[in-house]
Amino acid sequence: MTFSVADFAPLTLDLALLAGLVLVLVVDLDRAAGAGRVAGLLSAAILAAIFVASFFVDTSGSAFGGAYQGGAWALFFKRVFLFSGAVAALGSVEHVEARHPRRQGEYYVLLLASLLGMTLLPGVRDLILLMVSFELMGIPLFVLAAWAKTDERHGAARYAPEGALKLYLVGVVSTATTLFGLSLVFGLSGTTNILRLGAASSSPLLTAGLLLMVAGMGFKIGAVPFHSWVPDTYQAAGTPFVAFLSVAPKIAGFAALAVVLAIGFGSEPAAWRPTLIALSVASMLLGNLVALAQTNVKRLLAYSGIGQIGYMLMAFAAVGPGGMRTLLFYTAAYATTNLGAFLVVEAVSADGGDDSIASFAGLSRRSPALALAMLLFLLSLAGIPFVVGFWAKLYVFVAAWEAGLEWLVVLGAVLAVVGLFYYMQIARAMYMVPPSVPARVRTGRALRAALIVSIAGVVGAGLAPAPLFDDAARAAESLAPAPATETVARVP
Amino acid sequence: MEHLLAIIVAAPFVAGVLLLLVPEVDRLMVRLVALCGASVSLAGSVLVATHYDLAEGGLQLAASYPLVPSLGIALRLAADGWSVSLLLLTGIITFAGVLASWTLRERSKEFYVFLLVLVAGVFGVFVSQDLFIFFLFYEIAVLPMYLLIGIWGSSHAVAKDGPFHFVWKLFDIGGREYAAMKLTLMLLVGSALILVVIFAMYVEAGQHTFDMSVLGRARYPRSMQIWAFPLLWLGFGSLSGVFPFHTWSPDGHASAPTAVSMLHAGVLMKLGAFGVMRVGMVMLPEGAVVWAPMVGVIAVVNIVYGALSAMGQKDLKYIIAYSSVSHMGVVMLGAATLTTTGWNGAVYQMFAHGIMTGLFFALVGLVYERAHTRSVPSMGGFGKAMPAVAVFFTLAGLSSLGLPGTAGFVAELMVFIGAWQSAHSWWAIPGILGAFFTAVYVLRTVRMIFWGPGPAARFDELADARRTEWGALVILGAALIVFGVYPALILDFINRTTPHYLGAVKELIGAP
Amino acid sequence: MMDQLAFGAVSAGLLLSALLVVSTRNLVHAVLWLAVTLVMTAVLFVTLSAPFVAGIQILLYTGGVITLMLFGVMLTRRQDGTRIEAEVSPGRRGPALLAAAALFGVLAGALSKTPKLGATTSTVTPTEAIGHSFLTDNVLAFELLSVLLLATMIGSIAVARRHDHAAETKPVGGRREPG
Amino acid sequence: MALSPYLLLAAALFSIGVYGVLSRRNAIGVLLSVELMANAVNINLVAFSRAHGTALGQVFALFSIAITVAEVVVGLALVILLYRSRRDVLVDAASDLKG
Amino acid sequence: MTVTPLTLALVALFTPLGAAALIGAVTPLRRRGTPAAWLSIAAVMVTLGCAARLFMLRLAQPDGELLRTFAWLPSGSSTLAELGVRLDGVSIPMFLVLSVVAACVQVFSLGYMADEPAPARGRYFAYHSLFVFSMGLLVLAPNLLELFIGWELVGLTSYLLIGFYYQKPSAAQAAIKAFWVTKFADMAFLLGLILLVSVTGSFSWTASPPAPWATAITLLVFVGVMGKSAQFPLHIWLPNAMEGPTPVSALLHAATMVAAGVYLIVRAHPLFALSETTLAVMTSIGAFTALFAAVIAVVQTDIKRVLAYSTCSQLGYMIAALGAGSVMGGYFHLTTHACFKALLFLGAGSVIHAVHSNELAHMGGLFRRMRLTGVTFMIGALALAGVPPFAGFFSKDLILEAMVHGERWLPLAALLAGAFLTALYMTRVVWLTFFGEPSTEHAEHAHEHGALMVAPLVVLAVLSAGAGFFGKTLAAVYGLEYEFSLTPVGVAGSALGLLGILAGWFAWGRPGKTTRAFELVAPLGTLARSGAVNRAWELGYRQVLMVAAELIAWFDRYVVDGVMNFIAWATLRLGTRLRRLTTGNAQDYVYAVVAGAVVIAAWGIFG
Repeated sequence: MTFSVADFAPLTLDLALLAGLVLVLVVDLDRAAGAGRVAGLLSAAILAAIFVASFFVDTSGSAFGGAYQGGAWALFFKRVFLFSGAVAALGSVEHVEARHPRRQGEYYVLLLASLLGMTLLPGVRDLILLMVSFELMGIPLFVLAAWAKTDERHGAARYAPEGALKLYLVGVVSTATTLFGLSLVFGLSGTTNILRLGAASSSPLLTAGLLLMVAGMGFKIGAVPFHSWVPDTYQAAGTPFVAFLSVAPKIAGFAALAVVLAIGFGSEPAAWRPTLIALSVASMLLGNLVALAQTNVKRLLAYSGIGQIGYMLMAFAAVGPGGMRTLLFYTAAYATTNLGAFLVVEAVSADGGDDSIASFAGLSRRSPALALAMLLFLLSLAGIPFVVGFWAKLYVFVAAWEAGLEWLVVLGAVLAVVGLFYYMQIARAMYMVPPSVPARVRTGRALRAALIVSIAGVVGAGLAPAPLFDDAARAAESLAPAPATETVARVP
Repeated sequence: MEHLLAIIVAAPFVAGVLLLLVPEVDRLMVRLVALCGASVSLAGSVLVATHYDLAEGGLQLAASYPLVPSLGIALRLAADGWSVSLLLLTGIITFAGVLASWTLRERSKEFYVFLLVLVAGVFGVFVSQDLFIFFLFYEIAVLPMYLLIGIWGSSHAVAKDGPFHFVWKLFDIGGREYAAMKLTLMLLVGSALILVVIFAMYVEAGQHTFDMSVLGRARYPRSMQIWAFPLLWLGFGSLSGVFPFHTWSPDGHASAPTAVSMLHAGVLMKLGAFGVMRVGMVMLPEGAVVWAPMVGVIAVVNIVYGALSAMGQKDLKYIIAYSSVSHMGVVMLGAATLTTTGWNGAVYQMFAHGIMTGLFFALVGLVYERAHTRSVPSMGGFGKAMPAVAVFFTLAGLSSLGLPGTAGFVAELMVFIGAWQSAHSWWAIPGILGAFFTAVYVLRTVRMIFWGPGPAARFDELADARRTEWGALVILGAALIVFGVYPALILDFINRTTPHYLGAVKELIGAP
Repeated sequence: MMDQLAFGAVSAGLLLSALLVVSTRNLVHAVLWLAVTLVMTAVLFVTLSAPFVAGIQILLYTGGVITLMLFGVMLTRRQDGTRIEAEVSPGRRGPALLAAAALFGVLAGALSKTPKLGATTSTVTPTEAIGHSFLTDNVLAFELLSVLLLATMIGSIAVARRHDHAAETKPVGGRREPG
Repeated sequence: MALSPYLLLAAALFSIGVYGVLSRRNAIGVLLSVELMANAVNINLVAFSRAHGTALGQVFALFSIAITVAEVVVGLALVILLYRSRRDVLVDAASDLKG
Repeated sequence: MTVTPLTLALVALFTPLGAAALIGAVTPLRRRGTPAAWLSIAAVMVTLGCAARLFMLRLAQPDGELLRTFAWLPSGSSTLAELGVRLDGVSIPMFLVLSVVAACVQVFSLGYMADEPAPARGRYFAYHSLFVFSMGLLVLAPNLLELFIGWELVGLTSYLLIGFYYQKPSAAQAAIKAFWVTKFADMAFLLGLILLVSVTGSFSWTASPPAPWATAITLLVFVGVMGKSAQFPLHIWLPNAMEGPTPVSALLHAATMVAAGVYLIVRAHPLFALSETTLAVMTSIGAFTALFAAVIAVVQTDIKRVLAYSTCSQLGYMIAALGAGSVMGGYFHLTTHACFKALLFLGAGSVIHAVHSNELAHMGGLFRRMRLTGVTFMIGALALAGVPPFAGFFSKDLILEAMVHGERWLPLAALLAGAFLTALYMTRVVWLTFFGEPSTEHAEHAHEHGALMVAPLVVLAVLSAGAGFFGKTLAAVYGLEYEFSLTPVGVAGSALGLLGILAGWFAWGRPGKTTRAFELVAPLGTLARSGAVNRAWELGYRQVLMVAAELIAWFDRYVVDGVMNFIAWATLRLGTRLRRLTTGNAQDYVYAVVAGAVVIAAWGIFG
């Protein structure tokens, strides 16, 4: 089998990203040419450009003998990743410049490398390619998690190796588990083509392989019980990176899960659906409950994120186009919201805060705009009307209800209220507690720009969710024919 | 006229946005803008009342603005007779509320912004004909409460006692933030239940629209109605103070600033009852028929229990808050009767209690502001220093105990007649007993605050109502009497709508 | 028959050495036992007619990984330096055993419940086929792998290098003096 | 020869690796155990390759080996970093972050 | 220009309301006091004029009725309740009585309240005007609902007027006590109304509900009457109500408001007549109250309290009469009683105004100093005692006859005993007030207070003396049969009255015998002072209602709300506990991953 230039067409955006990576690398190597924040701004610009280009470039079609499949589905994820990457890169500029002036270029190169892995993932239709892009996404993250190794503020340097190591250890064990499952699935179906996996006759061993894969990917999305690294790593790592870590890889994890489960084994959801439901319940419960007891905003957001993953899993478990488009919408909503929330944390901690809820005290009087931004992000996370998170939760509930998961909807709805409690702890600090330092929070220009973009996403999609939803619906439909809802076994 | 309802809903919101542009220091301008927003809505509400064609009945002034076509969500606004009366109530209370909080000092701009947003939500609920938008507005009406109480509220100490005394270690019971949080969480748990049922209805109807008229026509299976109705009742009921989910109300009202208490007890609690009736009973009639006995019994518990609780309070705001719990029981009792008279009474009671409790809280705010205490036993003889306050307080009290000539009487009379005509005649007896208990605690309160020798020397700041406060008091007081003497002013609207909504229920229970 | 015998011997060695990897007290010994395991695996690959993979296994793993590991052990030895131990926390053994046994039980159970898996064939895959596969079907993955390795390299160096510690304690604004 | 014994072997090796990961205190010891797990994957892949009679499994295994090596490299870097910051590499000692 | 009766009625009704509203709303008017008083009096004069004109018209044409109503509360396509005006033989005389007494009292008040601060006077007259309107509404009501509305409104004015001296704690207490007790009774009334409308579909007293319902409805309504007309055991508020200004006692708590219960029964007699049980209950309670209250009146030391118990007692007579089926008896006595009891109260007011005390012990020897008051008061006393030919004799005679006629022997005995006691306590009051020696400085210097206070006394005295002769006229207006005839029981009644006067004179009339007289009634005094009924109610209020309220308040705060707090607490605690799962040890994290994978896989394979 040979390939031609035409094979690269669906990969235009990814190749552009690769080129961008090389460009940043080159610029960084030539330090005299003016390193500094250039690498960051350049990365952000590259990502933004590719994001914009994604609206004009036709990336549909299949490539490399079906190993890669472009189209609306992949494009939707790509945009989410590019958006997250751009905002995170922009939000990192001042942080990296101030704290890791000697390691700026590497930071962005690794970020872009990880992003490259992600942007490929949703279009992957080949197990080997899946494995490689999954790892390409993952390995740079291990490294970036340790980036704060020299940052002496609030003990970051002491925590960074620990946080990174935890991410790494849980990560490699999960990867090994995934690969072990992958090897079984591959072996029993005799093909690496994901589209043909479903054709294999089902057997307990195949189920075991499949579920081991799910378990391994559960690490990436941070679902309970594969979540434990999340709060520790978030707390230890640099906040702008955490903003990225908290959204993009998780969404990529969902993309990978979707590729394997919905595309590969879409014909027999009964094999994996109960697992997803169980993970969803566990994640929503544990995430929301433990978040209640947090005093560190990053840890709080970490646990809240675990809870959010539970909702996404609920959408996934709703199966069918209804569930999938909901999942897509939720991921986009979650991305812009969580990025924004962490960037506000960065803004506050960059100016003397220590990530504790207490450091948000009186923010509404110190920097009203920042406080309002945080409030909007929190409301969105809590699922309150007129910000995008509300629609996300709403669609999830509708989809889950239609899929016969009424009880899960009730649980989710009640836990959403629990969630509101801890989000409000931050809102309370911002609006009701007098500030300990009266000074305005100084926020870097790049960070401010990143925040504005996030806010625009949260509010824009909150006021007019239809375009985003239609996009998600198109993406979900373009996925390989998913099983009709009727065939879905109702879970008792 | 086509956009009249939209204007009513939007006016407070627009005023809120405009407020953001007004500098905080220009306090008069802040207030004027807020008052303008309230006035436009009030005027609009009156216009709705005058333009509503009673002969034609049904939904009028309909307007629809598409929002999320993929889910069948549109901003469908229309007014029925119930809406007309409740719009008027909201308009009046809002207007009076802005006037009553004129003297607020701290962060007044933000206060009005949140207040107006809340008001927009309330108006929205009453005219929404799209279930989803209904819920959305409901949330908008509930959420600003957190900040309004948390920031501008007041705290008080609650003695540590009882079997659950250990919770004091974790919660600042009686604190304004505690109150705000409790209120928000309890109401949002309710919202979660409502949301669940709304989805169930949406899915079950299978029309891919949230249009209430479409959803209302759908025939929901009995089994679904039987589980869905109590959820709705609990969900909306938590806002209307249904026992035992009323406990946010005393703390919330006690902590809330004046205008917020007015709006909350005066209008917001009605949203709950309105939801139970408009969504629960009208759209899920079988569920309503099955569960009416429970709704009625709990309502009766509310009436008597609330009144007795009020009697046992020493804090002025708690007294009024518990009286709201008791009076909302009357609304729910009227709803549970499933009779035309009872429903008329229930909606009328929403109106009457709204005005009355609005007046109450306005007065409580005045008294608190001047006396710096809410402890009733420590007061006395205030009537001498603040005669107008005493008069209006008495007037509100008389309405709350159902004295003829005030709106409260009309409402209670209809509810009790409805109760007797319902399948559970005995409900009327505890209902009436509750009215008597109200007389006991209200008059006792009046006596303790305003009568007797005094006031003591330490209450040297007592003063009668001033300028805008007069406005609030007179508007509300006059409304109490006008609508008590000539109830047809709004009862005609209510009565035009009730039989129509009650049709499905009556069909089920075989009533004429 | 010979196949089975060979397999039995190799797998016995494999498991034994693996067990020693996880149980020996001396970390250097553990690394060496891992080397044995990896070599035994390579032998197994040869019996499975995959000599190329076996070669890579020896090269990359035994040659690369083991060396790295030894370096790692050396670099991280305790400062007192007396014993290089692979401490096993006593409290963890039981639960760890339980988890491992349960995992094995599940996998073995799944295996036993799975009907006839068919036998291995005797077809020997030519090395060219592998190379061909790398450059055709999996070229994208192959290319990506290079990016992955590049990222690994950059990342590892960035993490492990020591020299930027002192420099970074006082921010320099990321800009060099011109000229 | 039947495929099952190979799979069983791989499963056993994988489980031993898991045991090691869970019981070793020294981070490098944990890394060694992870290697065992990865190795089990490779055995599976090569065995399946033989069963399928195609090169695909072997290709898969080669990719897997490469990835594992990359992981180990990063892992060692992190371990060294940990050592620099704490003067030990005990996994259970690095537990400042919790809750 | 011919004025229709309807116009007259509406003008009569709404002029006082307008006056009340005007005084209430126009602050300067109220603050000045005197203009407000004159406005109020002008209004009540208008009412009086209209009422008189209506009465004349009625005399001229005693048949038919005028009924004008409008729909008040709609319910579905039908009307739930109507309001309006009904002018007939029952309402017009009562309206006249009301306006006459009200006019007298307001004029009297002008003098009596002259010493009050001006704003307080403004308030006072506003209340009075409001009362005239409310009572007029009650009287002219075309159905029981409107009657109830008026009923409650007069209750309100009663509350306001009793609490007129609101800074005085006892007045404040008395006001709410009056309101609570009557409101308590009104709950039954309201329930009766609800039953009535539910059973018959209207609030009309001409509707005839089936027998058991009729009994239930009338009994419930009668409980309301017991409250308003101070019948045992709901009479406890009336003595306390004397805390109000004395003219108020005259108007509300003697002549008109308390008689509203009697008027209600007269009005709704078609309904009450449906139930023998109710009638029997009425007679029993009325007769018992007549005797019981008379007994207590004998030992009261406060002049107003004597009169208050006397009012209870006389209302008992009326109710007993109505229970025995004599509408005429009840109504006639109501009319005459309104005159002489208002007279007595105003007289008492005049005395109190002079001596600045309510206590009989602080009076004495006033006859010489306040001759006109003394004479008129004695006329009133004689009328009350049922001495011929004063008004009370005729009406009381009719009541006693009704008892005989209805063969209610036990009640008759009670009423006869009451007649004796009535004369006895009135003699006591008269003697202690007007004769003997002045016992205080104030009493020494007592004097009349000018025409404004005397004129109403004279008017009422004339009515008290002469009203009895107009029985036939009144009956004609009522549309009832009445022919005076002297019967044995009537003779016995007046004889007992005279006997009572004699006994009174023996007991208190002779100087120095007072002490022994008290010994004579000592057991009665013990009974009266123990206030057993009052205590029972107090106990119910303090020990039952208040304790229950506090308990429930505690329960709500610490148990119901406690449970809510506990749920929140438990959730937070759960969160804190679950937090420990994140131990910080990476191996535990890995363990979770492995365990999770094993469980998931095992569930998928074997589950």
